[in-house]
Amino acid sequence: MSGFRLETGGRIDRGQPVTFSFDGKTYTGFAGDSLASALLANGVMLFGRSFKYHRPRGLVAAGSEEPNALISVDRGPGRFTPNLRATGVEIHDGLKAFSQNRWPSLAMDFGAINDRLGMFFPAGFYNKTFMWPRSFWDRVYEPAIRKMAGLGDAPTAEDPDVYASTYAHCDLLIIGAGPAGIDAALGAMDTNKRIVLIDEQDELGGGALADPALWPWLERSVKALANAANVTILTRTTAFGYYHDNFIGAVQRLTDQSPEITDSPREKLWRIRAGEVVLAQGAIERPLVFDGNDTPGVMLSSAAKVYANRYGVAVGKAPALMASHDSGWHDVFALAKAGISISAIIDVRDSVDSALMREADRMGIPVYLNHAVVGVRGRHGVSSIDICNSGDQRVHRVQADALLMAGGWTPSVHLWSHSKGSLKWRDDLGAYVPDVPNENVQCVGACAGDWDFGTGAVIDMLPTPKDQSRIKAFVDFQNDVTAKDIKLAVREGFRSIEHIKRYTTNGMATDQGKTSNLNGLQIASSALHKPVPEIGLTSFRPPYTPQTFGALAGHAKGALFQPTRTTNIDSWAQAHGAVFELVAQWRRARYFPKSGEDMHAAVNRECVAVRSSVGIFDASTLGKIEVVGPDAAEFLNRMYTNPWKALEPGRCRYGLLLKEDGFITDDGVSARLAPDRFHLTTTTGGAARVLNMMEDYLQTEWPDLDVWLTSTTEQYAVIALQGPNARKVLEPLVEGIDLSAEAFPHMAIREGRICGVETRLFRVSFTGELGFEINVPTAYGRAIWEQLMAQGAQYDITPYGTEAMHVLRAEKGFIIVGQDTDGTITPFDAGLDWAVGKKKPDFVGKRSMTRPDIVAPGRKQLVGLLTDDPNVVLEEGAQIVADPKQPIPMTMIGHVTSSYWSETLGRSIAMALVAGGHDMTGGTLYIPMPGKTHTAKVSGVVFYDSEGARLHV
Amino acid sequence: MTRFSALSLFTKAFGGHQNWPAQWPDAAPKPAYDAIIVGGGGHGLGAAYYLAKKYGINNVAVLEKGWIGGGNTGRNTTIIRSNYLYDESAHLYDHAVKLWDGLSQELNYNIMYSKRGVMMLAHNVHDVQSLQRHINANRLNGVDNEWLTPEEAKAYCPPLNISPDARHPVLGAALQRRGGTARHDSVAWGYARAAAALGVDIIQNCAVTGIRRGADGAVEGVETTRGYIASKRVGVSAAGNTSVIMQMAGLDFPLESYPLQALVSEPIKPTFPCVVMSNTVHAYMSQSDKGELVIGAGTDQYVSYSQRGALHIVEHTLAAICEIFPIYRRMRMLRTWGGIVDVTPDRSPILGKTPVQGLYVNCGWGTGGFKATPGAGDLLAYTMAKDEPHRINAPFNLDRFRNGRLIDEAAAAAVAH
Amino acid sequence: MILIHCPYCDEKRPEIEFANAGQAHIARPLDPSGQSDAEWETYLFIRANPRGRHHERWRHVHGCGRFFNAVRDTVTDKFETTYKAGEPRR
Amino acid sequence: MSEALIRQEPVSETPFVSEGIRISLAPPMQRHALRARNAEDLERLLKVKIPTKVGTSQGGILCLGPDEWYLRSAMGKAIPTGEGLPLAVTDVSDRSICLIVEGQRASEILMAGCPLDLDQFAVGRATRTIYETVEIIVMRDAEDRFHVEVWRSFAAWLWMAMTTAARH
Repeated sequence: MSGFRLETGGRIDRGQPVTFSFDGKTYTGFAGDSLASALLANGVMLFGRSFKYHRPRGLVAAGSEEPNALISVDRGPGRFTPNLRATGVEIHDGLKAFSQNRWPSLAMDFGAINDRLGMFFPAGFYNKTFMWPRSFWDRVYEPAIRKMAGLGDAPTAEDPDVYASTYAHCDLLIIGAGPAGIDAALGAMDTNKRIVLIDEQDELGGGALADPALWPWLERSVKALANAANVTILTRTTAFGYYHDNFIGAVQRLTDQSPEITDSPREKLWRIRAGEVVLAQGAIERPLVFDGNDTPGVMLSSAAKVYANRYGVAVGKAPALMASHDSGWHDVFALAKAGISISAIIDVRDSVDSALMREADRMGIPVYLNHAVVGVRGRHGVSSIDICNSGDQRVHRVQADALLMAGGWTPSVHLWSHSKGSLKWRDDLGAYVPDVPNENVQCVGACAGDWDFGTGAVIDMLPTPKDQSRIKAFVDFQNDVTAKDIKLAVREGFRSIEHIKRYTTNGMATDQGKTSNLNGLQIASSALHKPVPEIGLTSFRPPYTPQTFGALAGHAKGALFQPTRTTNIDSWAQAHGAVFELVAQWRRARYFPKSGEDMHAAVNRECVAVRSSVGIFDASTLGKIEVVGPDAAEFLNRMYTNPWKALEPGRCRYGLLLKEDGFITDDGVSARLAPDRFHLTTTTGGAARVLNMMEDYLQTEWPDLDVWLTSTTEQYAVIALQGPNARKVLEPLVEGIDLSAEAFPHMAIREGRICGVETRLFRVSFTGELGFEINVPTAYGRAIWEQLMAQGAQYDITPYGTEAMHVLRAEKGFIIVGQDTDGTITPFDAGLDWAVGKKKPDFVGKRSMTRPDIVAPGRKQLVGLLTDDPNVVLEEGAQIVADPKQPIPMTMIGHVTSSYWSETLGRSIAMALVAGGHDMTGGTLYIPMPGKTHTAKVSGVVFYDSEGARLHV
Repeated sequence: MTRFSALSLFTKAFGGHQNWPAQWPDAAPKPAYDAIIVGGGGHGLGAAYYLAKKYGINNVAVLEKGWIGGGNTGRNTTIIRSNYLYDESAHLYDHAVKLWDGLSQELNYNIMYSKRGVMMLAHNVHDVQSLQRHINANRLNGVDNEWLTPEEAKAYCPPLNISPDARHPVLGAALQRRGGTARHDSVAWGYARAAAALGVDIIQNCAVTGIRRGADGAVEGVETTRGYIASKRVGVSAAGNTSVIMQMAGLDFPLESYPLQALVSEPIKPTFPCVVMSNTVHAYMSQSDKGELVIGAGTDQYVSYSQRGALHIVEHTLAAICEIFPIYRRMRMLRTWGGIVDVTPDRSPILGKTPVQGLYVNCGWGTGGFKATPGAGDLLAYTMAKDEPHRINAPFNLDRFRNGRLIDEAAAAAVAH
Repeated sequence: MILIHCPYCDEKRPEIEFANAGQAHIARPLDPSGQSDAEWETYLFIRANPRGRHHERWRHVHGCGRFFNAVRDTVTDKFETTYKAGEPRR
Repeated sequence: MSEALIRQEPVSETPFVSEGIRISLAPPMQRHALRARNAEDLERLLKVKIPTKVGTSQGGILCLGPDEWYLRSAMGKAIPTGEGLPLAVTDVSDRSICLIVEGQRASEILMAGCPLDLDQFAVGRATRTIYETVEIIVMRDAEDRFHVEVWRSFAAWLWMAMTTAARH
C-alpha cells in the first residue's frame, strides 16, 4: 500500500546513501533524490495536512506545482524555512525536515476536527458568522481563526545567511531546459549570441529526465552546451517574473542542497535583460476532480513516471490509472516497463486510440472505458477504489494501492502572461495557449500547447451517481477548495472568475493554482452554463513560484541596505565620543558628551562655549551648488525670492527658495565669488532636490540663459567656527585674507589659504556670534579641523553638534526649513517678508502668493513663545489652543515647531506656528498636554541679541 | 435577503448549502435612475448603500466596468487608521473609523475589521518630532494615538528590530490602537449585498463611455457599453480612472494615476500581531487572518494604467522589510499585484461637487483609500443627496487647488534639515 | 524596469537612471502675474493623465542629466518616441 | 604647508584583491566639471580637443552630456576658470574618489549592481550611471580595467558593495 525503491533505474546515485530525518525519524535515500522521492521510497505516503480541513495529504506531483507536500526545513539557528515543497528539496546528509499544520502529530492531528465539521465551513463561511457578540471578534473569533490558518511556523530568529544579486545581459534567454529549451539552445549555440539557459531543477532535461530513452541525447546535448563559451547555464534557478522590456527576474538557489553551512550566499537574484526570450516551460498535468481525489496515494500519472524513471521509486505495488487523456496510458506503460504492476486503467472516455488498447492488452492491464472513479478507500493511503460505469451506473471495486490521475495538460503560460502576451483558448486542449506576444518572446514546446502526449477529453469533474453536495471532490488541494465550493460561489452570485477565485480562494495557495486553475474554470463554466473564454482567466502575476525575501533584497542587508553618508570629519567625531543622528542619508554628530554628561548637560555646555568663547561645528553636509556663467545672477534672481543682481562679488546673501506653489522649500546663504560665479548653499536634506529643481527651470523654462550648475556639496568640507574668539583662533592659520572686521565684514566671502590649503572663507553666522565657515577641499577637512582644535585649545575651543546648533539658531530666531516650516508656509507666514524682493516682477512661487487663501487672514504665522513657567520646555509638536476649557475636539490654532532650554537665557524658548500669530504679540496661549495645560506668551522670534551687536565685531 | 448568522449557516449546511440565494442580483440596467454611481469599488458601493439607507434614495445604480471590488478595493493592503495630522484629515478618516466599528453588524456581513493597532515608526529626530506633532493633534481631536518607546514598540510587535545599530534605528513609534485591517473583498461584497437588498442595482461589465449633459450644462445621464442610462445625479468613484471619466464631462482634473504594488508572503502561523508602517524606510506590513504577511510597496514613478509594476520596487520594499524585521528574511513572496492609484497635488482626496451640475466626485485617495471606504461612501452619498458637501468633506473640494488652501499631510511630514 | 531611449545619449538605458518629471509641454506662463487664479491653477495642477498616448518628461538624472520629452502609452507602458527638450510636440 | 597635512580618504588605500579582481583607490587627481553650449568654446580655453559624442572620452576628458564634460588631470596642472566666457569650469577635484576595478571579473563585479551591459561597453567609453542606488561615473580604461568615480560620502558604501560582490 505504499511506495518503494525499484531494484534498478533512475538517475540517483545508489553508491551514495544519504541519511536525513522527517518529523524526527531517520531515513536513508540516495544522492539525487528529492525529499519527496526519498520518503516515497521509504513507504511514506502522508506528507502534510491541508490548510482548512487538516485532511491528510500525500504527494500529487513531482515538481514545483506540488500543492500538498509542504514541509519545513531546519538548518540550525535562524535557518528555519517553512512551506518548502518536498518535491523541490534535494536531500543531503543531516537534512532535518518537518511536517506542518498539525498538532500533536502528522498522523494524529486534532485540527482534523475541521474536516468532520467541514459542512459548516463552506467557501465564504467567515463572512456569514462570527459577528455576535460584537466584542468577540477581536478577542475570541479572530485569534482562533488565525491560529487555525497559516501553514508552517514563522521563523523566530534572524537569518544569518547572506544573499547575492546581479544584473546580467544576454541576446537570447531560454527559460526551461526540457527538450524544447535544450533544442532552442543547441540551435542558437553556433551563432555569436550570448545565451543564458535556465532551469528550476538541479539538472537540465526537464521531462527528458523521466524518459531513459532520451538520456543519451540529453548527455550529449548538455555536454555540448556546457562547452560552448557563449552559453551560460543556470540550474536550480527559477525565472519568477517577466517584467517590462524583456527584463526577467530569476533566483538561483546555491547552498540549501549542501550539508555544509558556509558563509557563501544562499541564493542569488539574477536581473536579466534579454534581447530575445524563448519560453520553454512545459506543461503541467491536471488532476481529475472526484470524491476522494485528495487521499494520499492519489497523484498525477506523470509524477508517478518521474518517480519511477528519474528516482527509481514506485509509487505503489499496484497503482491504477484514472484517465481522461492518452498521456496517462503512456505513463503507466512506462511504469509497467519499469517493473510496476498496473492494477487497472480506467478512462472516462468510451473509446480511445486502438494502439493504446492493444498495448494495454499486450501488457495484461485490465481496462475500463466509460468508467470513472467515484470513491477512494483508505485514509492515509489508498487501499482500493470504486469505479462506476457511466452507462449503467454500476459501481465496482478495484484493488489498488495508488491512483494515478491523467486529466490532460495545462501549458505553463505564467511568464508569457507576465509579459502581457495575449492568450487564446483551445477547446481541444481545454487550455489557454500563447497567442500574440507583447515582447520579443516566443513559446516553444509544451508551453505553446505543442506536445505529443496524445489527446484527451476536456471535462469539469468525473461523473458520479453520488449527491454532489455531499462529496468532497477537491479542485485546489492546498486551500481545500472543492467543486461544490465553486458551485456555491456561483449560486451566491459570484460570476466573474476573479470573484470565484477570491470567494473560494481557488488558486490562491502557495502553488498559485498550477494544478487547480483550469479545473476551477471548467467547473465554473459548467455551473454558469457559459463557455470558458466568456468567464475569463485570473491574471498571472509574479512570482512563478514563491521566492525568498532575502534573495529579492539581494546584497541590501545591514550596512549595505542603504549608504550612510559621512563627512571627512566624521571619523574625528567618532573618535571623540560624539553621539550621532541621521539626517537624510547623512550621519551627523548631534552632541559631544563628556564623561557623565547627558544630552542636556552636553548641549548646555556646548552652547555656553559658543556664546562665551568659541565652538567648532562640522557643517560639511550642507548642500552646495556652484552657479557659473554670464547669466548666473539673472538665474538666481528668477529662482530665489530675493534680489541677486546687485550683490557685489565678495558678499553673501541669505536666499529663500519657494516651490511654484508659493511655499518655502529651501534656504541657505550664498556668496558671489565673481560676476559670473556664485557659491550656493542649501539645506542638508534639500541638496539634490534643489539642484534638480534648478536644472528643471534652467533646461526647460529658460534654456536661453548662459549659466550652468554643478554640485559641489562634496568638494568642500565645511567647518563652522563660531564665538567671540573665532577670529583669534583663525587668524594665525590663514594666509592672504585680512580677517579684520573692516576688511571682512559679516556676510562676506574671501578666498585664500588656511594651513596652506585653498579655502573659501565665509564670514557668516547661524549662531548670532562672530562666525566663519571654512570651506576646504574635502580630503583636508579632518586635518584642518585638527589644526583649528589645536589652535583653539587656548580658548577652550568646544566641538558642538546639531543639537546645540539648533538651540543657538533658535535663540536668534533663525528658522530651519522642514522644522519651522512644513511645506505649507509662505515667506510671510514665516516672518521672512524682508527676504522677498518686492520690486521683482517674477520669481518662482511669486504668483502663488497672491492666491485667495494665501492672502486671507488667519494663516499660521511663525512667532516666539515664552512659557509662563520658564522651566517648562514645551514638547516640539505640541498643539496650541486659545481656549483650554473647550471640549474635545478642540480648535487648535497652531503648534510648537522648535523648543529648547536656553542655558544662555536661563529659561526655555520656543517657536510656533500660530493662526494670526503676528498680531498676537504679548497674548497668552495654551498648550494642553496630558495632565497639565501650559501657558505661554507670544513674542517675537528673536530671543537673544536682537540688535545683532555680537555679529558685527 | 437571507440573514447571515451561525444559525443560518448551520441549517443550510444540512441542505448541502444548496439554497443560499445570490448575495446580490446580477442586474441589467434600467433606462433611468435617481442616482448613478460610477465605479463598483468599496467607495462606490458604500455610497449606493448610504444613499438608500440614510438618504432615502433607493432607485440607484452602481455601474462597474469589470467586477465589483476588482479595482483598488481588492488590491490594497487593507490598513485602517485615522491618526492624521490636520484637523480636516483627522475628521475625515475618523468618520470612517467610527463607521468601520460595527459595520459587520450593520451590513450583516463579517468584514473582519480587526482593531489590532497601527504602529508608525520613527527612525530619526525629525520623525520623532513629526509623530509627536501628530499625537498631540490627534489627542486634542479625540483621535487615539500614543507614543511608544522602542522597548514598548518591541513589546507590542516582537518581530521588530530595535537594535540601535540598525541602518535606520527605531527611536520610537506612534500607535493607534483602533487602527487595524479589514477583509477587503468582503467590504465590497457586504456593501453590494446590503445595497441590493435596499433596491440598488449592481450592474457589472458596464463601462461608462460618455457623460451626457443638457443645454444648461447639467448632467442628464451616462452612455455605457450597455446603453444609455439617464440620471440627473452621477457620482464618480472610479479611483485610477477618474481622469478618464471626468474628461467625458469636459473636466480636466488635478490627478495623476500611478501603479502601486503590494505583495504577500506564503501563509504562516500567527507571528505578526499588528500593522507597522515606516515612512522613512518605505515599508508597511501586517499579517492577514489567512497567515500571509501583507506588504505594501511604493508607487512606480510614471503615470500608468497597466496595473503592472517594476521589480526594483519590490526589491527595495523587501530589503526594507528585512531590515526592520530580519527574522523574515527566509520568508517567501507568494504573490504580487498592482493597482492604479490616483494622486492629487496635495495627496489628499477630492470629495464633493464638480463644476458640472449633478456631477459629483470622490477621487484622489492615492495609496490610502481603503481605510476611508465607509466614510467616503457616506459623504459622497450625503453630498449627492443634499447637493452640498457635508462639513467633513467640505474642505476636500476642488477649489482648494485654485485658492491655495491645500491639505498636504505629506508636506507636513516634510523634509529633513 | 523599463528601458528608455535617451535622445541625448542616443541609446536605451535602464529606468533607474531616470527620474520621471511629469507631464510634458506645460510651459510656465511668461507673465505669471497676469494669470487669473484659474489659469494659474491649470498651470500648476491640472494634468491630462490620459489612458493611452501620454506626453511626459523624463530626466536622465544618473546619465547625461538632460530633461527630455517622451510619448508613451500609459496602458502598455511602451514608448512611442522620445525627443529633446525644446523640440515640437509629437 | 599642505604637504604636512594628511589627506583623509574614505576607503582603504590597501587594494582589495581576490581571484580575477583587484579594486584599488586611484591616486589623487584634479577633476573639473566643464560646461558650455559649444565644445569649441572649451577647446579655445583649454587648448585641447574636446570629445563631442556623449558617452565617450578622449585625452582625460569625458563627454557626460551634450553640454557637460568631466576633465581629469594631474595634480598641479593649472586649469583656467574662463571667467567672463559663456562657459563654466568648476573645480570638483575632491568631490569624488576613483576606484580602479580591474581583472577578468571586473565587468562581472560592476554588473552586480550596475544595470548597464558593461560587457558591450567599449574601451574608451565613459558615462554617468548608477550602482544600485548610488550614482557613479564608469569609464572603461582597458579590456579588463574600469575606473569608477563616486562621490566621497558614498565611496565607503560602494567599496563595501563591490568587495562583497567580489567575495561572492
